Amino acid sequence: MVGEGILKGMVETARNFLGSYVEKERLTTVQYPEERIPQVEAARNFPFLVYDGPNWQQGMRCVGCQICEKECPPKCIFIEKSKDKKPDAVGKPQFYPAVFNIDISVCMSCQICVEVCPFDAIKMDVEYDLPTDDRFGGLLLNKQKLSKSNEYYHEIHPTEASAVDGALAEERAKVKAAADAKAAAAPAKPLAPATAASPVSPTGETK
Amino acid sequence: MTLTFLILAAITVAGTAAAMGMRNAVHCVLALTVGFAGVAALYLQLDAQFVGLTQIMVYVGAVAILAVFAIMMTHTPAPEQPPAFSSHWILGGLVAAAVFAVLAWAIGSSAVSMQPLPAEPAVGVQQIGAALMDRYVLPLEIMGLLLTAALIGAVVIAMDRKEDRQ
Amino acid sequence: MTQEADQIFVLAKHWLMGYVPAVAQPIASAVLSIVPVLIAFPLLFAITTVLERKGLGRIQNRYGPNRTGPAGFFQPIADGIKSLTKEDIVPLTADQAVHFLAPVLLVVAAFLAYAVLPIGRNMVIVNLNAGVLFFFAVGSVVELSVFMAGWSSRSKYSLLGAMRAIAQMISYEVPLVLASVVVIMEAGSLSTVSIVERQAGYTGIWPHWYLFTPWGLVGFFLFMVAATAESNRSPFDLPEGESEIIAGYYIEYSGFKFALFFLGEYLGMFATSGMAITLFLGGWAAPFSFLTWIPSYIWFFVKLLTLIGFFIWIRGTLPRLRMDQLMNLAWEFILPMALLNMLIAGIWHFMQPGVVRWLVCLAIVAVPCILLRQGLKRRKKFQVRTYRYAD
Amino acid sequence: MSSLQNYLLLSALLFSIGLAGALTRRNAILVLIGIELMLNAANLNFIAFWRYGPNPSALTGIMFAIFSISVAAAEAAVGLAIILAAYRHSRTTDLDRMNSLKG
Repeated sequence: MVGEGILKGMVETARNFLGSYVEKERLTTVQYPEERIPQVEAARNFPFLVYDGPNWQQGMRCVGCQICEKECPPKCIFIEKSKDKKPDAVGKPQFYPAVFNIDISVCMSCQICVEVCPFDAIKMDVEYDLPTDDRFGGLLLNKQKLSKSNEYYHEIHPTEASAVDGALAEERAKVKAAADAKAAAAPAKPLAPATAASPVSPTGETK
Repeated sequence: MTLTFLILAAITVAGTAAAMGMRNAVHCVLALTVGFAGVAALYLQLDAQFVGLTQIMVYVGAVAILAVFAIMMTHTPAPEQPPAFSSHWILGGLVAAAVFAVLAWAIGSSAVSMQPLPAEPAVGVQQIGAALMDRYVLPLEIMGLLLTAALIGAVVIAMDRKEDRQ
Repeated sequence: MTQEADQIFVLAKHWLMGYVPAVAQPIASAVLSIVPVLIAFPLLFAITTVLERKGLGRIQNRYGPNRTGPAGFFQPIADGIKSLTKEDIVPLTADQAVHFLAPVLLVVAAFLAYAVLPIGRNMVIVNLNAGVLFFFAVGSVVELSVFMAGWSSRSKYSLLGAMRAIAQMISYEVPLVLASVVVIMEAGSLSTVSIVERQAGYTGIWPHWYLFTPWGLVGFFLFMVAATAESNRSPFDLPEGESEIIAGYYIEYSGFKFALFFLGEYLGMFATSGMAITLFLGGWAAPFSFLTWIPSYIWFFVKLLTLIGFFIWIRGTLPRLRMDQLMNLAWEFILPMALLNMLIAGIWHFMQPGVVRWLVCLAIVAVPCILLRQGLKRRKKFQVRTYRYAD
Repeated sequence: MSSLQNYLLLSALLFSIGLAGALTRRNAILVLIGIELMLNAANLNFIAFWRYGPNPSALTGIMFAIFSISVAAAEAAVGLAIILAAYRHSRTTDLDRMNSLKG
C-alpha cells in the first residue's frame, strides 16, 4: 500500500509517546539537578591541585616550577613562584607557588598541564557544576579553590590515584635511600645532604 | 463614503507612483503591491467583492511574486548603478501627462460621468458563477485555453535549454 | 439552557452593544468581534508551543519542558518575556523599512484570515459572500511578507530560505485551492457560514460532514498535505531547514520580531486547520447527534486541537523531504489527484445515492493510488551504497 | 462627490502613471509592470461603469474585469518568461542596452 511506511512510523512514534508515560525506563534523560548520571572513572574537565595530608597549604605538592604555565596552550594558568622555601609533605624545604590561578573560562581541558607536571601535583577534576553569575572573578580559581586533598583524588579517580601514590612512594623511598647513603658517607657534615638534595626533584633521578 | 474613497485613492496613487518612480526594482514591486491592494479595495468599495478578492489573489499573490522572482533571477551586481530612467524620460513623461490631460478633459466634459450611484445591486458570487456557466461559457472556455497556452508557453520560453548555454 | 451556553458570547456582545451610542455602533461591533479573536488565538499559540514541545519530547522519549510552573505550562510566558527583553538586532546592510514591515505584514495577514472562520454558531467576524476566496487571497499575502523578510535581510541564507519558501508556497497553493473546490462545488457557495450549514444535520447519529464522502475524504487528505506544506511544517519545513539554511528567511531576525514570525507561522497553521474544519469537518457541528448539547465553539476548538495534535505527531515522525521530492509530490501527485477529485465530486453529485455510488467513486480513487504505487516501485532503485575513504 | 467622475479620473491617473512608467523606465520588468498597471486602470473603469450603469445585474462589467484579470495574469507570465529568455541571451534587462538584433 501507498503510505504504509508512514503509517508504520506513526505507530512507532505513538508507541513512544504513550510508552513514555507508562514505562519510566523508556525515558532516556535524567532530571539534572536532582538526578545525575554517575560519572565514568576517566571523566575529566578542569585541573586542580593535589595536596597530601590535612593542611592544604602545608601539603601542597606543587613547587611552582611553572612548567604547566609554559605548556598551557590557551595560557590560562598564572603562577608566581615564592621567594622563600617551605617544608613540603615529607618535610623537605621546597619552593611553593605564591599565586596559582587558573581561568577556567579559558581552559580547554586538554590535560597537557597534567602530562607535563613532574610532581604529580596537578590533576583533572570531574566537577562540572560550576555556574556563576560573575563572569570574570567567578571563573578565575585561585590556589585555595584549586587545592583538593589526595583523598578526594582517590575518590574521583581511584585507579589512577593509587598508581600515582605508588610511584611517588617509590621515588620518595629512593630519594630517602640516596640521602641516607650520602648521610652515612659523610656523617661529619650533617647539613650538607639536605641542601644538596633539595634541587633534585623526586622524579629527577628517572631522567 | 467620500472620505473612504479619498483615502483609498491616495493610497493607490501613492503606491503606483512610488512603484514607477523608485530606484530599487524590488522596492518598486513592493510599492506596486500597495497600489494593487488599493485598487482591490476600490473594487470592494464598488460592491464588486469577487473581483476585488480575485485582484488581490492574482496581482498580490501571483503577479507581484512573479515579478519579484524575475528581478531576482535577472539581478546582475553591477559596480555602478545604471540610471533608473531611460534617456528620453522627458518625452515619455510628457506623453503620459498629455494622455492624462486629454482623458481628464474628456471625463470632465462628458455628461455620462455625472450619474448618481444606483442602489446596491444584488449580485453575489452565485450570480457570477451562474453567468459564467451560462451566458459567458464560451469566453470562459477560451480563457481556460488561453491560460493553458500561456502556462505552457511561459515554461517553454523560460526553459534553460542546453544548447543555449554554450 | 444549552441554547444559552451555545450563544453566550453572541448574547454578551448584544448586551454590551446596548450601552454603546448609535454613532459608535458599527465600530464597537467590529471591535467586540475582533478583540476575542486577537486574544483567543495568540493564547492558543502559547498553549500549542508548550504542547508541541512536550509532545515532541514524549515522542523522542524525553520529558520536554517541565520546569516553569506546573508541569512546565508557564513555559510560553517565560519564552515571551525572553523574546521581549532580547536585543533587537537589525543587520547593518539590511533594508530597514522592509525588514521591519515583513513580520508585521505576516502577522496582519495571518490575523485577517480569521475574519471568515466560523468559530461557533453565529460566531464569525464577517460572513462574506466570497469567504473562501477571501481566505485564499489573504493567504497569498503571506508569500509577499516571506519574500520581504528574506530579501531585506541581505543574507544568502535568508534569501535562499525565502526562495524555497515562495516556490513551495506557490506550488502548494494550487492544490490547496483545488482540494477545497470540491466542497465549494457541492455546497454551491463560497461563504464559510453556509458551507458549515450545509454540513449540519444527522443521519441517525452520524453527521453529514463532507469528510464522510469519497471525494471529501480524498479532498481532506490532499488539503491537509497542502496545508502542512503551506504552513512550512515538517516534513515540508525546507524553508526553515535548521540543518541546511539554519532558519531560512528569518535568520536575521531577533528578539520580538523573531517571535512575531513564530506567531505568524502558527497563526497561519491554525487558520488553515480552521479552514479544513470548516470545509470538511462540519465546522462547529458536533460529531454525533447526541453530543449537540456541548456548545459549538467548544467543538470547533476540540477539532482544531485534534488537527494540531496531528500536525505535531506528523512532525515527530517524518523526516524532511528533499526539494525535488517536494515539487514532485505537489505537481505529480497532489495536483492530478485534486483534479481527479473534482471529477469524483461531479460523478457523486449526479449519481443516485446508494452503494453503487460509493463503489464507483472509491474505484476512481483507488486506480491512481495503485498506479502511483506501481510508479513508485519502478522508480525506487535501491542499491548497496559503496563508501569510499581517502587513504 | 464620490461619483463616477472621480473613479474615472482616478483610473485615468493610474493609466497615466502606468504609461509614464512604461515609457521611461529602463528595466524591462518594470516596463511590464507599468503595462499591468494600465490594464488595472482599465479594469477599474469597467467596474465603475458596471456599478454606476443602468443595469448592474447584467454583470457585463464584472465579467469583463474577470477576463481582463485572467488575460493580464497570462500576459505577466509570458512577458516575464520572455524577459528571462532575453536576459539569458544578452545578460541584461536594461532596455537601452538591449539594442542589437544579433546576439
